[in-house]
Amino acid sequence: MDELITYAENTWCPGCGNFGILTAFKKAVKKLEDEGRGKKDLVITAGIGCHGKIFDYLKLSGIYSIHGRSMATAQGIKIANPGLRVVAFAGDGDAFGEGIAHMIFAAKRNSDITVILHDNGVYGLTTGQYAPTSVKGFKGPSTPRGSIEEPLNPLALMLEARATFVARGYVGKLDHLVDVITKAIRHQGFSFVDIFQPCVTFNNTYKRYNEKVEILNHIPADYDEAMSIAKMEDKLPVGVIYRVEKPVFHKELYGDFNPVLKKLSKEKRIAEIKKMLSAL
Amino acid sequence: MDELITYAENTWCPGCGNFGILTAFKKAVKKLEDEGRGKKDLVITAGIGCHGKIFDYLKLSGIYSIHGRSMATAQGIKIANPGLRVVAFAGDGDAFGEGIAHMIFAAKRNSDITVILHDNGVYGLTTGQYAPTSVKGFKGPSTPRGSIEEPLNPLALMLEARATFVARGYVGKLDHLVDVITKAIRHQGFSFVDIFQPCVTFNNTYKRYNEKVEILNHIPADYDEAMSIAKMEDKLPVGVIYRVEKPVFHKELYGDFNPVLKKLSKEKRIAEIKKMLSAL
Amino acid sequence: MTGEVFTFLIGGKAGEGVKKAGSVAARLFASMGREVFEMDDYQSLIRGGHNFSVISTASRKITSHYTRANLIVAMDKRSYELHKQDLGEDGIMLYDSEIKGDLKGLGIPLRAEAKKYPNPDLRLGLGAVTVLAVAVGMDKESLKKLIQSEYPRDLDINIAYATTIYDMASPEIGGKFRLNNSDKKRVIYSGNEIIALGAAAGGLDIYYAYPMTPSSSLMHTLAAQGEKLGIIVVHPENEIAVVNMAIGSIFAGAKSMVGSSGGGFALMQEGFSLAGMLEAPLLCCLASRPGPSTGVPTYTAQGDLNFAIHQGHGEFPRIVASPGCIEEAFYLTSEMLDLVWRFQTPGILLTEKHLTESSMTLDIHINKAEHFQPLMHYGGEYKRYLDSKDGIAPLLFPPSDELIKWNSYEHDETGITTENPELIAKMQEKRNRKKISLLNHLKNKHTVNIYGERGPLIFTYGSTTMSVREALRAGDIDATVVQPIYLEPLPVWELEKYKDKELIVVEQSCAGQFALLLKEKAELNPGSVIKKYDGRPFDPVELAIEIKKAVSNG
Amino acid sequence: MTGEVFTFLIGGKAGEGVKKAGSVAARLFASMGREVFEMDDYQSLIRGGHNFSVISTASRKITSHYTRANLIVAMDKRSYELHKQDLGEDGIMLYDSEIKGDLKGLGIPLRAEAKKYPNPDLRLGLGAVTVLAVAVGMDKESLKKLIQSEYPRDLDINIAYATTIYDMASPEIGGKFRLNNSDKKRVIYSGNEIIALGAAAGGLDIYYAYPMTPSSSLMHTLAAQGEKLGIIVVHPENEIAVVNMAIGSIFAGAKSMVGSSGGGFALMQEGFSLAGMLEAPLLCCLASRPGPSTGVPTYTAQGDLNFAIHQGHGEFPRIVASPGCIEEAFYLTSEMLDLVWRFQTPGILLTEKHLTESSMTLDIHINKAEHFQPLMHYGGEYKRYLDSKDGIAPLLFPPSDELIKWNSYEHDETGITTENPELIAKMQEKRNRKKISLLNHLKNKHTVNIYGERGPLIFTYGSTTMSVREALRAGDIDATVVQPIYLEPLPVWELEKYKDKELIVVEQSCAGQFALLLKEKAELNPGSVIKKYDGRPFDPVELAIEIKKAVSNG
Ligand SMILES: Cc1ncc(C[n+]2csc(CCOP(=O)(O)OP(=O)(O)O)c2C)c(N)n1
Ligand SMILES: Cc1ncc(C[n+]2csc(CCOP(=O)(O)OP(=O)(O)O)c2C)c(N)n1
Ligand code: SF4
Ligand code: SF4
Ligand SMILES: [Mg+2]
Ligand SMILES: [Mg+2]
Repeated sequence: MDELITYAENTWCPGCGNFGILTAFKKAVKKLEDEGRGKKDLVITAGIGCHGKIFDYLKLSGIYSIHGRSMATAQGIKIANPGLRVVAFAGDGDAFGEGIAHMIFAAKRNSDITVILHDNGVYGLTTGQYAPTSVKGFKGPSTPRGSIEEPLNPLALMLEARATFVARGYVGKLDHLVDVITKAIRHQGFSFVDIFQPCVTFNNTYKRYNEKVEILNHIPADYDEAMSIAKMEDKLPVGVIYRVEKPVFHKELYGDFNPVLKKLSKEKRIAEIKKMLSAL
Repeated sequence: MDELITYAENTWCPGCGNFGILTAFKKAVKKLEDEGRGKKDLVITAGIGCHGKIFDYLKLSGIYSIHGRSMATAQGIKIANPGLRVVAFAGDGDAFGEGIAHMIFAAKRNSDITVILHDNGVYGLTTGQYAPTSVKGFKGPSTPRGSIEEPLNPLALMLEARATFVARGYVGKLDHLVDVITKAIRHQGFSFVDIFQPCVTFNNTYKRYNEKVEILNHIPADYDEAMSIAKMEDKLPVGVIYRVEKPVFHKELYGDFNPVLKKLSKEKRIAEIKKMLSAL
Repeated sequence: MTGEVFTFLIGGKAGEGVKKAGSVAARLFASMGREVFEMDDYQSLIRGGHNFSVISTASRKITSHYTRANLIVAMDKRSYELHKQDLGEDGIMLYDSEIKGDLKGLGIPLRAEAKKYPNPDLRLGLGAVTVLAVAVGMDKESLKKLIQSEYPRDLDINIAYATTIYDMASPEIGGKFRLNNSDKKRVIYSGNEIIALGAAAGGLDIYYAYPMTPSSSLMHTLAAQGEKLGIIVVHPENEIAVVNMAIGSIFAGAKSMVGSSGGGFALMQEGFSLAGMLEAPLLCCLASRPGPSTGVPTYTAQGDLNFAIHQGHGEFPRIVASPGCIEEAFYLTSEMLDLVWRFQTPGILLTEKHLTESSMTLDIHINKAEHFQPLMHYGGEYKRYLDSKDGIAPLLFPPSDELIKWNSYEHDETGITTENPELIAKMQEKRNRKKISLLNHLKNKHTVNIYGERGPLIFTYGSTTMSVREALRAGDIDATVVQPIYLEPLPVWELEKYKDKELIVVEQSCAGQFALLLKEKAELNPGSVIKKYDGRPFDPVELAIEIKKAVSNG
Repeated sequence: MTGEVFTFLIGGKAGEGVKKAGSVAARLFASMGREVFEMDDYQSLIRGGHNFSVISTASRKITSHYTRANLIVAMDKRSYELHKQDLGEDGIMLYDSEIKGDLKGLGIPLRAEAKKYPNPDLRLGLGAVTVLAVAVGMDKESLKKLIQSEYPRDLDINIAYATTIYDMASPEIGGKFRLNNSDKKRVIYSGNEIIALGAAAGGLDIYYAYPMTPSSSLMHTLAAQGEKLGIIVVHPENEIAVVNMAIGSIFAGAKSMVGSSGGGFALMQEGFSLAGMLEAPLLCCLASRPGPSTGVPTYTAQGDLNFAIHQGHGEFPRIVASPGCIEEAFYLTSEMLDLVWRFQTPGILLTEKHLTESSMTLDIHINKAEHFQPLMHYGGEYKRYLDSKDGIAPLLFPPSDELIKWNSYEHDETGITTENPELIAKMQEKRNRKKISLLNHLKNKHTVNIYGERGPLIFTYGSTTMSVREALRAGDIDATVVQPIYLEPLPVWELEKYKDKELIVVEQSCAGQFALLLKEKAELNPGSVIKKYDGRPFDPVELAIEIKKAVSNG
């Protein structure tokens, strides 16, 4: 598996849930390769945060984007060359704070990308401020007396925004996580994987998740069931929560065209312009 | 009622739904005044778009903000002086395109402001491009072959984001609209009114709404009923769809303090700083 | 020299076909083989208020509309009142006969006749075009052809209506203004339309934008014409998505452009800086309107010059150029696409409402458009940020067996994040070196336009150049106009020769940003600065007077 | 002169208490009545990697850390390897005895002893502080007191652990570096801490921010201390909310400030321009790090100068000032609050990581802080945008019976939208006039710091001033340091006298933006520019050498 790793020094805290995501993702890439979906066509983007460091560690092409924008960047890549499979890594602050608009619209338009959410309920890299997914009362340096906001529910929001593939995983259930990621990447359309990723330094949730996480043994029958699973609180089911096939954005936009690979020849283009320029 | 109107020339298209919103809002202000909630404490903000022009027409203090930010501006006003009641006018492009993050977080933190959505399903002022609430297939100058995105559902999104007051009105049902706006402003916490506002020039929906809009004769029992009403498509119920009491943001932030009216005296402040500066 | 210029003005409420009538009038003149300049003045509203279009035409080159009109058609009272002062000597004021009051000129029952058909508002503009046709002596047959191509909806009604108006107006004004014809047939395009075509010629693949006046019509043009040209247009949720999507597309190998006005651009700054770090060839079209903030959306200004030059935090080479006329906008757009790809750094085509939304007769030589083939990596291990001598590393697009990493953090040559001091310094230098490469390249390029050979020196840039050039014609002034096309880097090498000269600067800014730029960067000495900052472009006659004043003071 | 400086360096992995130990060491020196400068070097990671803190102390004023250290404590191999070159003559290298290899210096069983207690990682920093205490000859009792106040958690364990280390180290290094004491007790604050207090002194009511290094600790300080000071801190969803909420709060009468670094600021530009149009007194604290884009988040640079000066589209007065030392940051923050409220226009306190996150002993005279009472409207009809002579209209806050309209569109005096050309021009002029009022005001203010009276002229600004001043001491150089506090408007009237002089510029930028600014705006002539752009602040000894070189070349 080492051919998926660069020379960059790994600087995640020992015990960080991100290691699990890295491992699971690499396994998923392998699995996809075995199916004939080569890693050559796979490109990645990442936001800024502890999660983003996965960009440096993975020997895959792509863009280390800016905070909150990895899913916008990813969509741009897909639009230019739909032959690429694009995976955007994002933090919870990244995707549901700074970049929430892009998440909602990526889902709404069924952009054919995969978003992997490193959901640690905290702004890790900036030293532990509360995040949009933090529980009310969370103490961080910007909220020393406890945060006063209720958390957002990423799964429910993505369902509401019309995502066509919504799943959840937990780094404490690695094989299952590999499976979920693999399915997400295989999905045609917008796929979203919310991964419970304990931050041992600022929000150590291993205990809570180990108690509450349960593997779903079926794909929910419909949207309503998916929504109710997304909103469970006593138990935290992981697995594919919703999946539906719908036309994907780039096909709706231009059918089988490919802006990079099927460019109009310079000659044809110039001929068209000439036509326009001669018409009065 | 003319004391609520400035000398600015009204430049909405004849027949525009915005006239109904202006009339209803003025009536609501009157009603609230009769209840003893004087218009002196009422300040308004607006985004940029046809809707925003209401700022110029209303003889009320406030900020004519920028595109997509009227609800952020409004929250800032409220935080500084919670004694003010703050109403943010927003367009659908404004609130659910450019400014969607602020909408979700205003709801999430239960900011005690009222957002009035001029929901015309189009970017009016910029000459008719599709909006986040436009139906799929909508033809505008940026989508001459029809928009390829499904619309967002403002009510459902606000419910999902934990808004504590969610309502819908229609300019074709004016008295009812007055009632809904009045209730929204009375509500303590984040209140959202989605107003069907036909744009006669670019998206004339009078016929559709006249056929489908129905006045709700009860407030739904709970969140789930609210959500299912929000998602109805054959009928479009108007009225208060959801209402719940929850702690409001500014009280959670600082209790009964008021940053503007209960400022620490300069002397006390300086004494505190001196204390800090003398501690080693 | 103004004598040979003929100006037509039509004013009315928004939504009554004024703009359309203006553009048909422009085409009418162009079809006579004349040169045309059209300026549309409209408010930020959809119906009502006051719109007007001014179309000036001449048998020689013309680069501005004139305020003083030969023929005015006022569709409503407000237009009459506002524009009666604009009527030139021997000019004719026509107004809709339903307008009440003590009016001078000739009433024409434009509305009354239109009411005989359904949707009367749709006819009014045609009525105005018809009286123009009458006044310039166009025969009915030619008018009919024009209607067929320009007002094809409800064609029969239109022809019937126009015929009535024609017959009514003929006895009064028939052939009052006979204009020279010629065989030369030129196209008419607005600035935004021609920027669209220039980008297409330069190889544009994808255009991203969120609507914002006066940039929106660039998106609309590309959306309408894109299918034919193989150009994709995407209008996403906001400007931040716009710029970040564009950067994603560039990574995948697509020539991508974004467009907006000041407020939308402000939101793109973080992305602009990202492009600087990634070394992504991002082209931005910034169409200015009076600011700050929302400002005056549908009017013109040059207040964003410094803002454009200093877009984005941190240090990286930026390219900013501004076309001096609509024709130049075509070539410059393709050239800017060439440059950003050549130097792998973001650039801005800076322009103004007065250029993007005005229209002009044009003579475009498509072969003069640039179409750069990017420097590509062939064989061997790939390093995205190879520390080459000129600072430029070859490109490679996915899919590839090589590792292609673009990184917003400071990075090593491969694109992996670094915090190493030597590497940080090296990469800062690498990017800085591209500035030198860019300068060297530009030194061999045409970077400054010079019109005229003698007389006082007038410096200007952007759309104001069109006003200045016409002012010289209008005022019969012999002067030399110097227009830097590039503003960042400013081609100081071309400007050196003006160092100790007296010069006059003309710009549409209150702070005089351009004059300061010339002073600060090129050490020039702007003696007098003629400024206008009320949102309106200069009128050539008035500007000529100001220039003359400046010359005699100087 | 370096002789009297004592430098302590501690290096180790992030999460092992290095930073904390550094700050305790600084306090230790300060408690001896000495002057202290502390610089923390850390990477963008939470645990692991390599962190170090350098604390230099002297009995005279000291404005920089020194690289060359007298005492080094290396907690891990990497620290040993990286810093062995930093050991000065007669310096002592201490390292954790678990580090393997061929090491020079003295092994101390910091880790081995710590392992005898739970959570050994929590002790390591204390171990380093203890050996420092031993080396400077602090007695056990004083050390115990220090531990009580600085390491109160697990106090007994800490004292036991420290006692063991103390006893082990004493025979080897006890009292090796006896330092002069004095009675003067000074506080130590970091730049961000002191900016927080300066803002408080200036009357801040609400602070809005979204975390971003190296600005975050300003938010953290205000969040922690806000309750006592009556200051509210809000951390919303993104920077765009930050700036727009702040503007809302200002409208309601609250003195509001926002803070971020380059990337976050880029996102605030539209709001900044909005503040310009609304005439909202918005104060922004921009803490720079190396860019462009994400850049190098935890290091220092001065690459955002032009970006700061030209924030926001359109034309309106901007105020940009940069403190030259941590002490000045206190006063300048209050002064900037004063200025933005006085002139009702947005301003930027521009600073760098090297100031915001370094710490220094300070002597603050709180009465010198500014605390402006805004010009208020009393009686009569209210016009928000009254076209007054100096461009400044009185303020009025809701609730009020008067109509208070702030408008992002161009507006009339009441604040109602206008598209009228005369009004547009008038309002542009009104805002432009505030620039003149501001200039006149600043002409009576202290806007440039000058250190020294003779010798070569050195121009610098911001945190680099601290480096330059210490370099002069380190190199025993007699020179005059000129530090413009204000960068926009640049106080050219104070700089005129340097016009034809030879001068040296020192700055932390690759493009040399400050030197260009001096050249372009003040027509100065920067003969040599000493630049550093690897993310690290200057070392005074090395900088002294460069200055000497520049002087002898000049
Ligand atoms: C525009 C902008 N604002 C702020 C930052 C600073 N910043 C870096 S990472 C981060 C948040 C990280 O939180 P999250 O996305 O949850 O990632 P995590 O570190 O928890 O993996 C922030 C605010 C930035 N880089 N850019
Ligand atoms: C940052 C920014 N982007 C774009 C615009 C241009 N703009 C003005 S109004 C508008 C959209 C209007 O749509 P909506 O909010 O639905 O309002 P409506 O006109 O339909 O009432 C846009 C895109 C702007 N003013 N600012
Ligand atoms: S701070 Fe948290 S998220 Fe970041 S590396 Fe450490 S454990 Fe992981
Ligand atoms: S364009 Fe539509 S929304 Fe705007 S004023 Fe006209 S009818 Fe109303
Ligand atoms: Mg996180
Ligand atoms: Mg709308």
